[in-house]
Amino acid sequence: MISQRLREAIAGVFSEVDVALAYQQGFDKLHATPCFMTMPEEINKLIWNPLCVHNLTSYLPSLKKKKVAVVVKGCDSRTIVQFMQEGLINRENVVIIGIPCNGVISVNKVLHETNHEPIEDITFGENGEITVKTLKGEKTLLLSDVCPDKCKTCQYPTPIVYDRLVGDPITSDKSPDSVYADIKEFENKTLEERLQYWEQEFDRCIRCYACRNACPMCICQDSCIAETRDPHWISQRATLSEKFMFHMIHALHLAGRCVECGECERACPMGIPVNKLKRKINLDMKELFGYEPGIDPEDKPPLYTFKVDEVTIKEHKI
Amino acid sequence: MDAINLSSNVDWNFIEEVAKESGQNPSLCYQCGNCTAGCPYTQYFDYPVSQVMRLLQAGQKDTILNSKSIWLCATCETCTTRCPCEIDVAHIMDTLRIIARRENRVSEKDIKLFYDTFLDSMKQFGRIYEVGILLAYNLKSGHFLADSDLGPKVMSHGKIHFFPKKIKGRDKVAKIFERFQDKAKKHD
Amino acid sequence: MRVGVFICHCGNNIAGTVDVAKVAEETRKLPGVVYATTYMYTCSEPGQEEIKKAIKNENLDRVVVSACSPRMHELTFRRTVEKAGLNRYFFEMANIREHVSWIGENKELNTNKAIEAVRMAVEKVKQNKPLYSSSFKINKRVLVIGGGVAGMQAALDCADGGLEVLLVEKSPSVGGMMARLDKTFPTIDCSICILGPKMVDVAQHDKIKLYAYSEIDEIKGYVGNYQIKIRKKATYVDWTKCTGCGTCMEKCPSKNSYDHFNFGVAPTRAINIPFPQAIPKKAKIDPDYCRQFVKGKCGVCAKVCPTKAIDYEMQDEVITEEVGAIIVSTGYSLIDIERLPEYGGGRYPDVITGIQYERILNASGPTSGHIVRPSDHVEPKTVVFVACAGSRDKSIGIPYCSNFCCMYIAKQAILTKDHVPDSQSYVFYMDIRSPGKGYDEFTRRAQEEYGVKYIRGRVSRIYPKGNKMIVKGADTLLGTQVEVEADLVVLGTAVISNSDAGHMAEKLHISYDTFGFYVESHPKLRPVETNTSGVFLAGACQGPKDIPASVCQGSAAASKVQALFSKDMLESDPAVAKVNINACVGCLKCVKTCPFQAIKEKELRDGRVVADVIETVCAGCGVCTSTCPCGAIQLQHFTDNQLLAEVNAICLT
Amino acid sequence: MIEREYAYYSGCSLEGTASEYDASMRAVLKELDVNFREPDDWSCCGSTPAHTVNHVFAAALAARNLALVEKIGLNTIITPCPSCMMAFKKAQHGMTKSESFKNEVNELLDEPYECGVESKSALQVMYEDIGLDAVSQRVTHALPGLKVAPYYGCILNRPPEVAKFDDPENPISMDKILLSAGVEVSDFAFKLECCGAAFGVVKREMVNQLTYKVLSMALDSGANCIAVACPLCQQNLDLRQGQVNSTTGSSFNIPILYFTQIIGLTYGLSPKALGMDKLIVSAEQIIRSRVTVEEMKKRTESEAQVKAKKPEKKTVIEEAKPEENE
Amino acid sequence: MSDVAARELRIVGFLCNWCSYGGADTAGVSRFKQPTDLRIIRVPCSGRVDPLFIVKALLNGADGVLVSGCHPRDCHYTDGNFYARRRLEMLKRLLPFLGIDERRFHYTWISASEGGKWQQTVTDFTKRVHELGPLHAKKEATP
Repeated sequence: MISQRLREAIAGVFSEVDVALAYQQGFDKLHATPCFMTMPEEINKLIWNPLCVHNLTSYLPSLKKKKVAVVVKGCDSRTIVQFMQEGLINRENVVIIGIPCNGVISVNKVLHETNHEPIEDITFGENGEITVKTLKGEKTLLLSDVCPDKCKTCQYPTPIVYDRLVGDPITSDKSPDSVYADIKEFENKTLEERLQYWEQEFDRCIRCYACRNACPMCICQDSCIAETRDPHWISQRATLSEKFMFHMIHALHLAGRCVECGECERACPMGIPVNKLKRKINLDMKELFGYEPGIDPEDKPPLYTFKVDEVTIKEHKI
Repeated sequence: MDAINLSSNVDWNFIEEVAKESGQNPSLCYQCGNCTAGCPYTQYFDYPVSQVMRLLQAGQKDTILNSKSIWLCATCETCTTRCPCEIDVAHIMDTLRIIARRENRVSEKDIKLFYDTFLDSMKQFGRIYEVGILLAYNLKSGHFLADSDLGPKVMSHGKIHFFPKKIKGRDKVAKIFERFQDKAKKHD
Repeated sequence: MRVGVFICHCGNNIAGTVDVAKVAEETRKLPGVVYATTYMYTCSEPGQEEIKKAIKNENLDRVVVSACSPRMHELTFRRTVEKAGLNRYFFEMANIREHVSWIGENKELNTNKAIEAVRMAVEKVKQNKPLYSSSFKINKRVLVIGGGVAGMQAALDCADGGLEVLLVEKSPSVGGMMARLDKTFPTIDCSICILGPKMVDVAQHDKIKLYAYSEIDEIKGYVGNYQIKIRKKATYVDWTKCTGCGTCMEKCPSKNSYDHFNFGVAPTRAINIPFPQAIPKKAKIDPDYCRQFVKGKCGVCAKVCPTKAIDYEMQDEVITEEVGAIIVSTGYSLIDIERLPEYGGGRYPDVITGIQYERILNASGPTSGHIVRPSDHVEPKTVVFVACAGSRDKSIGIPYCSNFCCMYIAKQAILTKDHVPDSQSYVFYMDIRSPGKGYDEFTRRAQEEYGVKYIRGRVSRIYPKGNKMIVKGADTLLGTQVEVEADLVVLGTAVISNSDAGHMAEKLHISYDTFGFYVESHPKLRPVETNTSGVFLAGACQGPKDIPASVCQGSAAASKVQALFSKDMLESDPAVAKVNINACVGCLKCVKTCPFQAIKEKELRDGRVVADVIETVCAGCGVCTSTCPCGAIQLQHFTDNQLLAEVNAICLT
Repeated sequence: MIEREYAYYSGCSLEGTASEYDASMRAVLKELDVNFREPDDWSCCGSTPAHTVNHVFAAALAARNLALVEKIGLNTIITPCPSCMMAFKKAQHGMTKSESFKNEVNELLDEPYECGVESKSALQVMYEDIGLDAVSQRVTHALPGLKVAPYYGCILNRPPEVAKFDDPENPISMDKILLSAGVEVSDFAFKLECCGAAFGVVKREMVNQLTYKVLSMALDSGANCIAVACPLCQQNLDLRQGQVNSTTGSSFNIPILYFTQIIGLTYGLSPKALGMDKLIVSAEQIIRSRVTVEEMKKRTESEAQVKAKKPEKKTVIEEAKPEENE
Repeated sequence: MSDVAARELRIVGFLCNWCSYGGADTAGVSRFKQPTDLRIIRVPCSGRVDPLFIVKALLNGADGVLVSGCHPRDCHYTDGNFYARRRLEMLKRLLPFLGIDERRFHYTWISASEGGKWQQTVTDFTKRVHELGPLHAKKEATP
């Protein structure tokens, strides 16, 4: 069983590190939660199943000076690569325990399937079937029906970087074209429809900053210009234009850096498609500069570099 | 030449008209004389082409439209090719001919007559019948013997055919003439 | 906050199309503005006094002048407010002349635009912070790029003033175009006789270090502290050993090398000293023609050289030097005759360029000063000069006048008559441009005393007929076509910038115009400065100009350098980037993007890593500020808040 | 060799006084394996006379023919006559440059022209598409003693922004084509000088004088024949050569050949097929001088042998003489 | 004033000090007439232009934004406009995704000597923004 092998793997590196990051059971059956382990006996708390949705690498920059072991899924590993590109972690201080992943669940989608009944128990079968027990009875769901959207087009089920791999590597069976299919489809809408869409979405924003706080690449944290007065980019007024502006700040600060882990959307209490703008920019970065964030540690984020002759950028005429 | 009163005797509209119809800006000309220098017809012109340009800048409509020069230009494009100011001079000459024709002030009647005969032939047959044009021109112009010395040479070498080639779509060609004339009338 | 606003009439320049009184009236309504007035000429001395008085009387702490472009008078007014006791950065300008009154036709719209421009400036100035310069040491050496007459003049003036000078010349000898000329107009002085002594002075001056046959590879740094990489190109002759005896040149079997100095009038040897008066007088091998290089065997020069100076293995050498200022005097080129196909495009040997004719006239030239035509070496009796061969010709992209052709053509026509008394010269011209001292008299003399026939009109074509060249032109004054049967035709070819002028400008960070000529700071008032502080211009690299103008500019550039170096320390521009260490999260993206490597990482005592700006290296571009996600690094005087204040002043109204 | 198919527009002159241009053109194109089709029921291009009436009208007369080419699915038209070609190129230029001009032109037409046809002179097709190598490969015969002045005429490549072919001041395409057929050419300064043909009938004396200049310049250049690519030039220089002689008191007797006739001769085509008999100034001598390439080779070899017998001047590899060193 | 405001749209221009601001000055000195809608903000370098300024302007009332810097390779600060080019291109592609017509934003390179090009750019861009009309007509009234 993977959980057991994972415990063994962490136990094996425990002496080298100050802290190990993994998952433990959360406040109820439906939730896992990150655990920070500093003592060997804590290893038994550790679990591994499709409830382990969090991107644990988010904690790495704040632990830059510590030796850390961290459990990563394929998608999470891209964050580490991006950190390496941007010099935000010391790779030698991190022991990466990789787990090939067939997909996690979206808690919201499960609750939706069970009509928001309190979950008594949840078990995971071998072939992606999920049995959910509520007071009203049992229901079997398919992982592919209740996974987050990012899992449906996942190209990197096996971590890109790791020191130990627990489980056998998996190769993606999803078409690369599917990754941005939703973005391209959105572009079929008229300008008016698009503007209306974003205005509706952003109008619901309550500016709780959960998306920002969950984002592993949002490195500014307390210095975020959405809240400072010097510089004073936006006011605290709850107008649409200020909310819109906040999301633009978030999107543009992640331009060419977003690893599409989806933590922002998972964290958003209002269900705003926060990741969509960043993914649109990623698509452009790929077309313009052949760049994909979090893939090659030697790459440079495209907006922090340039070429003297940009073949793909044509001069615009009026 | 008489003194030109630049306060009263300048036709600004004419400058505009030529500029608009030719798409060329006469003010670009700085009178270097390159057009005149290269023009094969300068010696036959009453005003060399650079002076035609100057007259145009000075709004001297009558002098220009009455000149022989505009009709003696063969559109050989030398002036246009060499103009340092990138003016399509030949096109301006072309435009001046069109205006002169439109205003019925053709100084070189024979040239116009030849052109008209050519166009008549075209309208009639769809193609050009060289012998017919020559004969018709000679008749209308009164120069009965123009190029008659060439006749025997041409005949003996079998260079001509004695009947015009008529095309099937000659009505379509004629229609182009008619539509154009209708349109021109409407504009008047 | 107490902002005072001064709205300038600029005579009628602004007041003619902007209702300045209304601008003042609306400005008074802006929050923070306590004083607004209009003035006829704000930049005049009484105008500046008005500002000082108002600062005192109204107790102003911020000043806005709404007038011309800040590129024109920002510095003037900064000094004014400073004299009145304010920090010079508590000042802003609203450009309502170049950007409003001169370009808009509707007075109402102009006035509205001017009001908004003032509002933007007021909003910005309210965000301004006092800034203070720090000072840094200057390296008092000067680099002169290009050893023509302008560059030599600049180098000598600097050196005579006690400065150390590096003179870098691309070709093997200094002297430039002037060294090729026979005589100079309008005095008919022998060109090399007046230039030669200067060339010798350059060589012998103990303050001047000459790098001949060298080019600039790289320029780094800023005013006062430049690092220069100079590439000494391989000459294949060890110049420390070469005595300039010329034996190698005599014996060299490769006799058909292109002679760059003589513009190909006659061939030269593959190893050569470019001309008898060359400085330095050293030989150099042209590897494109040298048999040792082309065929791999010969070695004649190595055998005959008495000092064993020949070194076929020689490589380019790159030397690093440090200077505090740079004078650019890279000169000009002439258009290739191939671009004039109607004049034969180079197919006819007896259609030559003015500079080639200069070499033919020259006593030390390939024909020893005997005028003969290239095709058959016969003395020409009829010589035709064609002015504006390529100049003032939009169709080949040269709409400008080349400045000195009219004059040298008159000179060459006079010299032709001197050399060949029974000759007749013709000059085809469009306008005679001779505005210098004694210049017009000179062109008159050519006609009156030397009988040169001036024909007002362009030449349309030149073609050969028998052993004559037929020049077909117009005499527009007569209104006819004219033809001359010439023995020799001399084209006054257009002056153009050097083909590598753009690359050089990019290395220097100075601007150049569409034609590749370098752009001065102000066309009237700052003719030798560039927009890059510490870089000055001299000579025809800035635009076609004749010898006296080039010499003037050389001296002017030298005096600018002297003025710059008259202080031991320079004040730095305080409008540089500054890090708020409390906000900086140490992501160091700014370090990655800074074009000047002016940002380093710094560890604070609590162990946090933050960015740190090296003030003297920072050039103030602000790339870091637009890179920083948390707004922690701010370009002073152009901070986010200052620019946002302007954006908001436009949009949120 | 070249796969593409062209349209071919002979034009009115080539049906009449310039039938030998048409015949030789077709023969040479056939030799070069060029596929071409003629648009059905073409009409006159409008030429210079139409341009004195109105630009839209002139363009419409030309565009009618271009539309016919479009209709038969071709996109390049070979136009032997420069006057027709210029009418087409000007219509094309005006209609692609300005949408409103295009609409005005199409209003006069029954079937609109969509600007999809490029007109090329025969020279342009041979020089750019077929290539000089292909031109020279077919050569079987030489024309010893012939020196040709290549005469392009005024509008074959001017104005440059409309013609978009060859140099507007010193064209070389015909020179190169003739040279690759093994024909000697002279450096002819009046390659482009207008011969005045447009006024042939109306201004006889003027035209005779212009023609005189062209003919005498050709002789000056050492040529004994003029090659042309324009039916009007040919007619003017050939047919009117007698008039020139009587007007100016000269005695020219220069054969004026279409360049296709000369190429045809080097390809071994029969003089009849090339319409040599239609020339007014006889080209009999040129025809008679024709020999096969092999024969020519023999001749040159034997000449070389004769030369070789003469003692050759000794070439000494001398050391460089000292140059004057002032 | 309201009459004036009705005739004009709000166009914000970010011009680098060394080239484009100078080019606009050159146009002024040459008296090259231009529409009056544009308001110019002087920045040291196009590399200083954070795309967020453009977004801010467009969200807060601007109908068009124009950014102009030195020609590539000719930047007073060597590389500033190279960074600008990438960032501005990114924004140009993002705007339509947000439902904002990308034609409302133009970036270009104009040197200090190109007064004519500046005039042409301002004239054409202003014309285009007018063709597109006001951006904020249908939106909430800005506070």
